[in-house]
Amino acid sequence: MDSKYYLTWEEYLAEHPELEDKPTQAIAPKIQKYEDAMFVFIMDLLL
Amino acid sequence: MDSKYYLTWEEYLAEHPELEDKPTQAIAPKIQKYEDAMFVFIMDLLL
Amino acid sequence: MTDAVTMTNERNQLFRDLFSGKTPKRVPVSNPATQDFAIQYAGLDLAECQWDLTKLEPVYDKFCQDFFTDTYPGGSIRIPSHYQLLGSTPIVMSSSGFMQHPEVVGLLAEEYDEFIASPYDCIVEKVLPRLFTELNGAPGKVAMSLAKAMRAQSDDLAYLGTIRAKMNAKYGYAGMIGALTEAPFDFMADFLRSFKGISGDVRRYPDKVAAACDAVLPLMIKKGTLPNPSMLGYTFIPLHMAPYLRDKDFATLYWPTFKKLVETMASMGQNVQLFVEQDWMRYLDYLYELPENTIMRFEYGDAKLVKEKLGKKHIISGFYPITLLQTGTKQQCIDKAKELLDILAPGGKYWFQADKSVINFEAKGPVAENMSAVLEYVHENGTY
Amino acid sequence: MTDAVTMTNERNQLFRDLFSGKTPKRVPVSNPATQDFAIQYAGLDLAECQWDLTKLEPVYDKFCQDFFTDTYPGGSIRIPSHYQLLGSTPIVMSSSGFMQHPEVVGLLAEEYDEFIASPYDCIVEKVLPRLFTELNGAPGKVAMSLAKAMRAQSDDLAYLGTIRAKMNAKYGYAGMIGALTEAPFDFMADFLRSFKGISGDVRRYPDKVAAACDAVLPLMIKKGTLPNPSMLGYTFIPLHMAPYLRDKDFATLYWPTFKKLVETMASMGQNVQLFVEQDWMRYLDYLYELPENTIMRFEYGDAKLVKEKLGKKHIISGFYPITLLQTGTKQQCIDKAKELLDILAPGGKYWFQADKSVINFEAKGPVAENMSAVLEYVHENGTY
Repeated sequence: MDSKYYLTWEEYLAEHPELEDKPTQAIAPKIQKYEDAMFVFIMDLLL
Repeated sequence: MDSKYYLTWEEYLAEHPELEDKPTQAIAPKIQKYEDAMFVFIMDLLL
Repeated sequence: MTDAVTMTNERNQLFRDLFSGKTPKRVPVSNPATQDFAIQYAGLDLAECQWDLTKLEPVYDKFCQDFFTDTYPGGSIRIPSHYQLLGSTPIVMSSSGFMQHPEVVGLLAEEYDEFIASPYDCIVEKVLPRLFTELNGAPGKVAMSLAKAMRAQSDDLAYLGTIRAKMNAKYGYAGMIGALTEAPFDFMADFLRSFKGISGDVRRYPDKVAAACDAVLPLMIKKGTLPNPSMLGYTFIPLHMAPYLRDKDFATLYWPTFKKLVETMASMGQNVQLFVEQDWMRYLDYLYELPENTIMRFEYGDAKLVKEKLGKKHIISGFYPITLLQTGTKQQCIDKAKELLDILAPGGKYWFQADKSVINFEAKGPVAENMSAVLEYVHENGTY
Repeated sequence: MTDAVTMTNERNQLFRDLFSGKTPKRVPVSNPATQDFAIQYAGLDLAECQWDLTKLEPVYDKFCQDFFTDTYPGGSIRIPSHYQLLGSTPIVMSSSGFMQHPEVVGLLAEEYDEFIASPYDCIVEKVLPRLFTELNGAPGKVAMSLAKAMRAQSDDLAYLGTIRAKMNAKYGYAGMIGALTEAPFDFMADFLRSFKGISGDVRRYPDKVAAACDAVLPLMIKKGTLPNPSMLGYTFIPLHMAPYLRDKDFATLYWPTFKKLVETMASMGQNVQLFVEQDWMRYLDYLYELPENTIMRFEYGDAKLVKEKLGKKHIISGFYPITLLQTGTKQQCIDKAKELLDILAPGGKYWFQADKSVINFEAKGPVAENMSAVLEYVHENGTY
């Protein structure tokens, strides 16, 4: 899915170099969780 | 607190006449809860 | 192990068997009535209970106590709070407290190209501000409305989830989880172009309709994907527009992306339950092409023909006419259940559900009594 | 009743007595160490545990097991996820995993008039987009960032709340709740004008500073208000800037709105706990004017003088120097606790807390052992 309103973790990380020295294995699932929650929330509005 | 970004229930209800035939005693606390939660969230960002 | 845990395990096994094509111990049964029915049945105010969810636990307890079902009878529910916070126009609460879906146009015909280029961007930038008044205005207000609404929905779903967990623990229901998505064509019709709009588009610019369905397919796949696919989860896809299309439009515009959607879900190990709304009898050969063990809950049509054509490959459900619960005697209602059991149960691959949801309850009407009798009958007579 | 419930009841009574000006059965004790300390003490990675909160339950369990305290040692915590989702510049995680507050300017000097006219509007429209990069951009992105962040924080707080409830149930802590707010002048300094900025403003346009403090007072009152005021709740107000002001600037710019804030809280039946940071000895006569039983936790200063001047009217706390836990022997640490008990406990109105929070833990250092000894000592020797 190619959208400026939805980033995969890899896309997000590329835009956030400040996270490079951080525990990305703990951060990735959390960032992705809310990205996906937002997507589901919005799509549910149209279903 | 006079702000276009924070409405009391009375102000909200005045802007939402569609709620007049609805159970406002159940709606008011819920609308107010999220208005207050938003306020607290934003202010916590500056504390 | 408590009795309820034992029952949950048994019921989980019924559905594991059903979904994997084995004949289960007995026909699994789902109560067709919804939360709306349950609230009225408890004698409470429909609108009030949907706003004040703390009233719902005794509502569900009575509902679960009085009507047999193998699955939690909560269903997928539209909760009013977040719609209100967004200024929703496509989903609104009627004065009697039902959540209704008026005809809306979220996407203009001249926006097709933009939509096709990037459907999610277009949804965020054009469709949502058009359909939800609070998402159209000063950026700060829009942001706060979205944030409040998302938080409210999250809280509401969490609260309903705790009620569900309590009822599952008390009544031993199967531990089902579901994700909701739509056929790309239906998605384009329902909130974006409207019934009337898409009907015109099919004639005027079928290529754009086809391209839009292609473009939105990845979103529909993503939306229908369960976080952890399991034998007890399924993707629920209600089907709307096909019966209103000409055969050739169905073949070129509806079917290709819908088929890809179901095939993709199946290839990811996700069960799929189609709610085959209206009459699809002229499309049975298409449905046959869908992956093995696709669950198909039918509204109208010929149950015998469906069993014959699809019943060996797919899991059949539905057909039980809920209008009969309103108009028939208890014996007539049971006879109908027997008739469907006789047609659909042989050989397995059958799940007892009704043709649609029961949302209305009249205190003086026969629905509750008839429905209870039918659910008990199928429970007791569905053993293989 | 379980032992833990009995302990909770006893501890609740300690604080009910303390907050209402009665002498409790013994001096209540709060562990000065924080979640940061607890994570390091458990040998886990600080940054990782703040992102993955599921790691925290055993962390807290060990923390609660090893250090005596009457109140849950969670404290108010800055969780990184929502700051990250907002692109926060005023609160960032350091490479060692501590949440830090770099100097920022959220409000420009030329925006004072706009702020004074409507502080909350100005915060939403000017301050937030300046301080949080994800709140500055296309409206759709801003809205989604705010929504995700608010949802993430809500989920995180709910999760920490379940850990807290478990620890309270297991260790029988007092059932305290708190709300956080600031003195209007501190609020203007901390995230809006910065230390340097406000210091210049005090000289250049004191009238605007005073007007801004007046304007923001209602927000500070609202922010500090607990949903349900109770004898076990308090509004926590950390005080920052006063020691850096000249007496006359304190009198005209800091004190009036701060005093109104505390008086308003008290008049609403809310307990107030001030964290009197740095050295306020030259302001003791001002502090004396605050409502009876205002809780004042001091960082530096003369404990004897404070007890003498304020100790009959107000509740005194703090003063215990956490640096001693690092540099002293166990006996020296205990002696210091004894010294403060001897000064501050007589006549009641004393709560044992340290002069600041312990956030760092060195595995080879003496802090954990000294802190444990001090907390035990006060627990055992604080009986009235």
